Amino acid sequence: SAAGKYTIGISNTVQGNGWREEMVCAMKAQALASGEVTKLNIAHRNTDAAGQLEDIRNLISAKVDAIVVNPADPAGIKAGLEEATKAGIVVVAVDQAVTEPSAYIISNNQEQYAYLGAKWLFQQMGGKGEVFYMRGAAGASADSDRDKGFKKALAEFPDVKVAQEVFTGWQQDQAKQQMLSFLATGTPFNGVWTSGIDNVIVDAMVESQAPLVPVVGADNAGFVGQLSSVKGLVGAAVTNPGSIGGAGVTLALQILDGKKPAQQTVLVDPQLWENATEEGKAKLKGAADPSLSPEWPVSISIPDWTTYTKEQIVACKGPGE
Amino acid sequence: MSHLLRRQGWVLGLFALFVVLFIVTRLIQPAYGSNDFGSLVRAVLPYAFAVAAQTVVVIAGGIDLSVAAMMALTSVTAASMMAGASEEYALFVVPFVLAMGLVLGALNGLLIVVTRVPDIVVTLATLFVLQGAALLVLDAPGGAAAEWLKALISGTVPIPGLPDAIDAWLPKALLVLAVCLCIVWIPLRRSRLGLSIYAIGSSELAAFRSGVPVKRTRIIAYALSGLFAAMGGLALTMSTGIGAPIPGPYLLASVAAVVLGGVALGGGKGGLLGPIIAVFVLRLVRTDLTLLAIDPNVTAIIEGLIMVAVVMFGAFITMRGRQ
Amino acid sequence: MTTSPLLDATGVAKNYGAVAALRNASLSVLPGEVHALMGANGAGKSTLVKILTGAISANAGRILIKGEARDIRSPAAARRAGLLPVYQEPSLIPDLDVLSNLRLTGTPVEPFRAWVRELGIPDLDIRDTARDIPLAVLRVLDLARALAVEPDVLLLDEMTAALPANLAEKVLEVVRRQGDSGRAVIFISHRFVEIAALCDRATVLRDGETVGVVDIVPGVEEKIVELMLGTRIVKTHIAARTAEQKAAPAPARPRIAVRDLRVGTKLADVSFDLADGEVAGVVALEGQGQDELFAALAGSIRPSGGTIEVDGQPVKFSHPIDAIRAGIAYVPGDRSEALAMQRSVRENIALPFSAALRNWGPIPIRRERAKVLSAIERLQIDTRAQGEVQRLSGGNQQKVTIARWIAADARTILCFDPTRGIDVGTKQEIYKLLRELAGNGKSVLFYTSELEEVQRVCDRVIVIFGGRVVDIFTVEEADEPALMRAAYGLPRGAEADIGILADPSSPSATAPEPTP
Amino acid sequence: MSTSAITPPPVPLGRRVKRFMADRPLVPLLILLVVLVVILQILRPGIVNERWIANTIKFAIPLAILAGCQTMTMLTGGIDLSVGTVATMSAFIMATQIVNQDPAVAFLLAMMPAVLIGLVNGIGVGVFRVHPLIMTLGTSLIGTGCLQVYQRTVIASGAKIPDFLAWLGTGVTRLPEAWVPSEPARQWLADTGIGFAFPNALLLYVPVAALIVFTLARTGFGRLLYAVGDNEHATRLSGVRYWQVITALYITSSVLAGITGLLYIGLIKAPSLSLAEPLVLPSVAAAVIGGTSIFGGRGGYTGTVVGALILTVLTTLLTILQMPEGARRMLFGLIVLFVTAAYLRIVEER
Ligand SMILES: Nc1ncnc2c1ncn2[C@@H]1O[C@H](COP(=O)(O)OP(=O)(O)OP(=O)(O)O)[C@@H](O)[C@H]1O
Ligand SMILES: Nc1ncnc2c1ncn2[C@@H]1O[C@H](COP(=O)(O)OP(=O)(O)OP(=O)(O)O)[C@@H](O)[C@H]1O
Ligand SMILES: [Mg+2]
Ligand SMILES: [Mg+2]
Repeated sequence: SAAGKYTIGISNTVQGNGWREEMVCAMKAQALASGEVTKLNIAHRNTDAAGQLEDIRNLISAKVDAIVVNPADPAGIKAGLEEATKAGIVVVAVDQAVTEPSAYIISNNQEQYAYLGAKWLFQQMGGKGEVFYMRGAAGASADSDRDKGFKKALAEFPDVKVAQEVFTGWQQDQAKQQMLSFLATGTPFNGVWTSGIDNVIVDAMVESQAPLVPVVGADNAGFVGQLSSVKGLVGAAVTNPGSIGGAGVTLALQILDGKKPAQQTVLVDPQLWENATEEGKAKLKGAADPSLSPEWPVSISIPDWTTYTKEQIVACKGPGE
Repeated sequence: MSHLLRRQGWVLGLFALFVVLFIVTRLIQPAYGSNDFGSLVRAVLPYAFAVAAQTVVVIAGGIDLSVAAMMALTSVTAASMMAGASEEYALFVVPFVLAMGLVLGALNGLLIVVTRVPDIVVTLATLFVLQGAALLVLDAPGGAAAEWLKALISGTVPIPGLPDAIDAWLPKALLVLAVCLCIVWIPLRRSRLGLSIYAIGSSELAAFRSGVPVKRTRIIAYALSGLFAAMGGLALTMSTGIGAPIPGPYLLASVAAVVLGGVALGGGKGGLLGPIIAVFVLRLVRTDLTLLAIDPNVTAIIEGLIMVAVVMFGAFITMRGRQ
Repeated sequence: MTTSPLLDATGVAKNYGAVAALRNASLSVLPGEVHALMGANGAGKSTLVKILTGAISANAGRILIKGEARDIRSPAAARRAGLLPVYQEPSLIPDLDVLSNLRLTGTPVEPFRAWVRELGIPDLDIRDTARDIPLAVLRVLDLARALAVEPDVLLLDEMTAALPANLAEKVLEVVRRQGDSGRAVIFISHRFVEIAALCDRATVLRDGETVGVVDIVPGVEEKIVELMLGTRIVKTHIAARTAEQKAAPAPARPRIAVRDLRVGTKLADVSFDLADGEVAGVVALEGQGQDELFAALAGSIRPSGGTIEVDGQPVKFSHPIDAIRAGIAYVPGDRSEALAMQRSVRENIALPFSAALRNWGPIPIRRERAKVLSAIERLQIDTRAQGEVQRLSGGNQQKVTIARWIAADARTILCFDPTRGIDVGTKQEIYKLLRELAGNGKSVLFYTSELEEVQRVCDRVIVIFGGRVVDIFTVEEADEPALMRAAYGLPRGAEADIGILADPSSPSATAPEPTP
Repeated sequence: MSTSAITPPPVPLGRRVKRFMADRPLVPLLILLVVLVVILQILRPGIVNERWIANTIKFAIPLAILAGCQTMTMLTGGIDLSVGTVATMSAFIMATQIVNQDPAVAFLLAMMPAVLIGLVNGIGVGVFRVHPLIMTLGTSLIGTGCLQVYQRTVIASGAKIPDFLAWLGTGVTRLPEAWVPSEPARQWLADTGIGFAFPNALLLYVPVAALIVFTLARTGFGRLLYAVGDNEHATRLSGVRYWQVITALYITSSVLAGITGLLYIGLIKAPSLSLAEPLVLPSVAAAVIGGTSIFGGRGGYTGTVVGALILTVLTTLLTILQMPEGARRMLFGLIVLFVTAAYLRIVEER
């Protein structure tokens, strides 16, 4: 392919999480597949907004042509993004919105994500009953966005009550222990909403032989597999594609090539794959991918936005590697 | 001169390392200039305060695991107080938050002195308490910072009469850092109190016998640590314009930089300059790793290796010195 | 007397758990006097000094300063009351330089410098870190620091013990002048010569109680000794050793042969033999290299020259385990160096059993118990509080350090002042034990700071001065005056006075090396 | 040497109780555990049942083993912060290697980094005298980095939890009812809901715990750990080579952490790159609550086990409480501090 002409910087602040790893791999794969990128410059570590500012400024120093960033906080990195734009760098935020007006945003709609799943769940519950609400990490902005969506759905179903609200910290072990403790209390409940830590929850219910109630999770490979294989499990996976990273690279390249999008913000709306209907089951079957790591979302590509193959994203190699 | 060399040998070595790294940076990225240096200083800011907070208690023979949580709490407090408030209100917020750090730090010290539970356990407990308090103040990142506070660390110091080319290398953030640290540290270092902090870290018994009020000094050391941590929290709010209730990676970084900076984890030895330079070195290493576009997964290995290698090297030197 | 005392303490008591360090001590010091505080080891002198200067708090007692009742709760309070100590252990902060140490205690620098010069250290660099300064100099600095604030009462705890003769002499001069200028000095020393030359009166402590106050006049020594030892005055002509206890004629090959041993600047050209079945004494003043000699033989430090032969084989020890494998065990003088204080008597005694890698597995409990019990019995260790060694009395702790090597059946035992701070009864048991060991064909090297012990235990005495062996006596020749003279580096038979007037040009009397 | 003629005054009850507890430090801990369980039962009547007990034990076990690592290192005055990384590494490697490898080979591969990190820790601390905190922190950073590099090479092959580990981690075995001698007893047990089932993890844990207790109490190595932490100089004079003890210690600690990782992956069944990290600080807390001195020389494993149980129950308790997350964390910190302080007071009273 062509040698490429752009250097793209990437900044991400959560390391060691399946979703984020997929996102980074999608970025690499898309950069490779596009043939327009000479080099990726990736800052990928566990840090906070201040640390991300540091990374963004380092990328500015490295004179990249564009920066694709998954913001630690929408407002916290405004200054850095502004500096980047001033330096003539194209800035694209993925996964979450940012407040810097000059930045382009291609994002999963977190509020919609929660609303969609919760609404489906409450419908499954017959519009009444108790729900076990398993949130993400206390204090994270994605978590509070999702909380808004959840609360919105809750407001639409006045007979649905929250039996218990816990923070899983997006940690598998903690979530599982919380679920098992909750089951042990014998509190009646009719559904579980999880913020993406889902397969351990199903495991916990199966292991303790508790009656299976509807579960809503994300499209992680493990959970999607469970939705087709665990007998008696009714549930839905809401897509939250990590491949949004690839889309971010595509958007950045389009802008560099002078094809600016109509709007500053492109929202990728989540889809819901449920196993309550035949139609849903078929969708799930198509999406299921047992060869993926259970923590990886199965939606490894976004139509119109990504052009890499599955082999490319799984190989996780960028240009020049 | 030989005194200076012997005493500050480690610090001078670190400084030399920094200079070498700086040259390397220029080689990697010939365009690396004053703006980029300003970025470096701004990145250093919260780490530097965290390290200062850790240094004071380590010199006093203790350790403070609650540094990062304290920064988070003070940061969200400042950010939530300034949200929607006037610019002038921030004039009140800043001293309030600093006082809060001082008091909470003193509380740490008081708990250690009163309960006689080892410091590492007390501060581990307060880590949870402060983190919890931060979440109560703001349950998600938010708040705001006054514009003048944000401006305080961006841009350079215009010194009249100085050519712009030199002026550009004097970022405001550096001035803020130097002023904040010096205002506390220099008078402290020169005072009886400062000596007392070194004394209790060096030998509690000897300090007591020299008339040092050991308990009070320990409490003050933790209070100062709280004060520095509060400065760190403010620095976070100033640079990001928000407060985040989840602590950043400042605890481990502070311990590492303290050790790299030549402050013995047993107490009594070292100064503030070493750890601060160590922070600059560590941040510059990160810059270089980014500039070189090193595989991000390898950077963790490199950072760990640097830490272990430098500390082992230090231990090796002291062993050689003893023989 | 009409003058009222500067300092007047009565009925002072201090308990450490079950140990009564002080029971009923009193001390009254007049302005202008140098007052000796005397007593056997462990009598409570240091404890009294610490109480008077606020370093520890008393359980009972009343302290009057210039006639006023004062409650001294901290060293700082004592300073304000005009009481300044120089403790037995250096109290400069190790990681601070001298100047900072002065600032810490609010000591004026110029007077301090003047005193340091006066005390015989002309070239002190006050930017030196305390940790890097030799012990003897540190003691002098401690004193100068105290002097510089012109205290009303200066308390010197065994100030001269670790000093070379020339420095000691300077100290004595200075102290004398303090008395002359109307201030008071409380002076603790075990050296009669110093007391005689310096002090006006002496308070004698025995088992934590003041048993007498005497004026220092010629010939008062006997009386003081009597007071110090009380009814236990077994001191004299013991002949505790009968003829049979004496060693058999030396066998052809020595157990240990030391030749030209050198350790840094501390020990030079030391040569001697130690035979099986022999107890060889080592006598030396503080800091003459005996510590290094024992440490080198025990494998704790590496000698810088010379040879050590064990059973005719040259050996090089790089770790104590090497010495232990060669059958040489070391009992340090400081119990806290040898014991794991929070562990049980049994574990402490059995510690060497587990040292080697191959013995890390399961412990043969029965065999261990048998060995430990027999050692405990042999030393008659009081095992009522055996769960933690720190709860044992000092004497029993000391016995544990020795019992360890009895249980391990070491062939040679290096005992460094094993009777330091323990009572007369226990001392007798230890003497007996050492003789028994020799009788069983083991060999013992025995350093003692109490000259009279030599007569009771040793077959031969090696006297060390300034890092060199100055003389080797047989037990018959080793009377106290002879030993004392030798210990001061004086040739045998010379009639020079000892103590203050010892020849300043003798090897040890050189000033400590100037620090770079 | 005179015996006192005065008979000692009668000791007040409070002091007697305190002294009783001081001599049996496990008693106050067990009391605290029971109190927590009772509070839990009051807050959520019926929660304390067979299933809950089994779950609590399952989650307490990995914590207890890691706390065992901390106990042993703390006895020598050290600390091992790399246990989380080591456990995660062995878990992750096991789950990914089992896909293509023989189980035995996968096991060996999984334990390799554990041994290696333990060795490096041991040499750093024992030979170079690096502070254990820094040393183990550094190796854990390196380990995490290596793991991240490694995981990229295995994304394609996916991961699998070996059935055996899942059985061990999550399984519960029912004892044959025939083992209970009489029908009424059987009935009673069934009614109260106790005693018929035990978590399979105990099959691994009981021997491991017994081994740790035995090692500390009855082996030369255990002795040396206490002695080295109490007085290193004394052990040197007794012929102990410090570096040998420390190196062996950190290797042991790492291997135990590796085994914990395997057990934990069987329990959680989701390999992730930060699997066991959240257990590190609680493992230190469990050892401290269990009465092991962070300065070395004092403590034991039985207290640690109770400490781990206390923390696990406390976590449940706080989860059940309906209060903001922040308040929950504050409460957790305060309780840990309070328990440690109270416990120190009781034990020091001798
Ligand atoms: N911290 C302590 N804990 C327990 N016992 C102690 C402590 N300090 C001193 N003692 C005991 O108190 C007694 C008096 O000790 P002190 O140090 O006052 O004796 P001393 O007269 O100064 O002896 P020396 O001449 O050997 O210095 C001794 O039996 C000693 O073992
Ligand atoms: N804290 C304690 N707990 C239990 N028993 C103790 C404690 N302290 C001392 N004992 C017991 O009391 C005995 C006498 O102790 P004490 O310290 O009074 O002896 P001592 O007369 O000073 O002997 P020595 O001259 O050997 O020091 C000890 O051997 C020990 O068995
Ligand atoms: Mg004394
Ligand atoms: Mg005693």
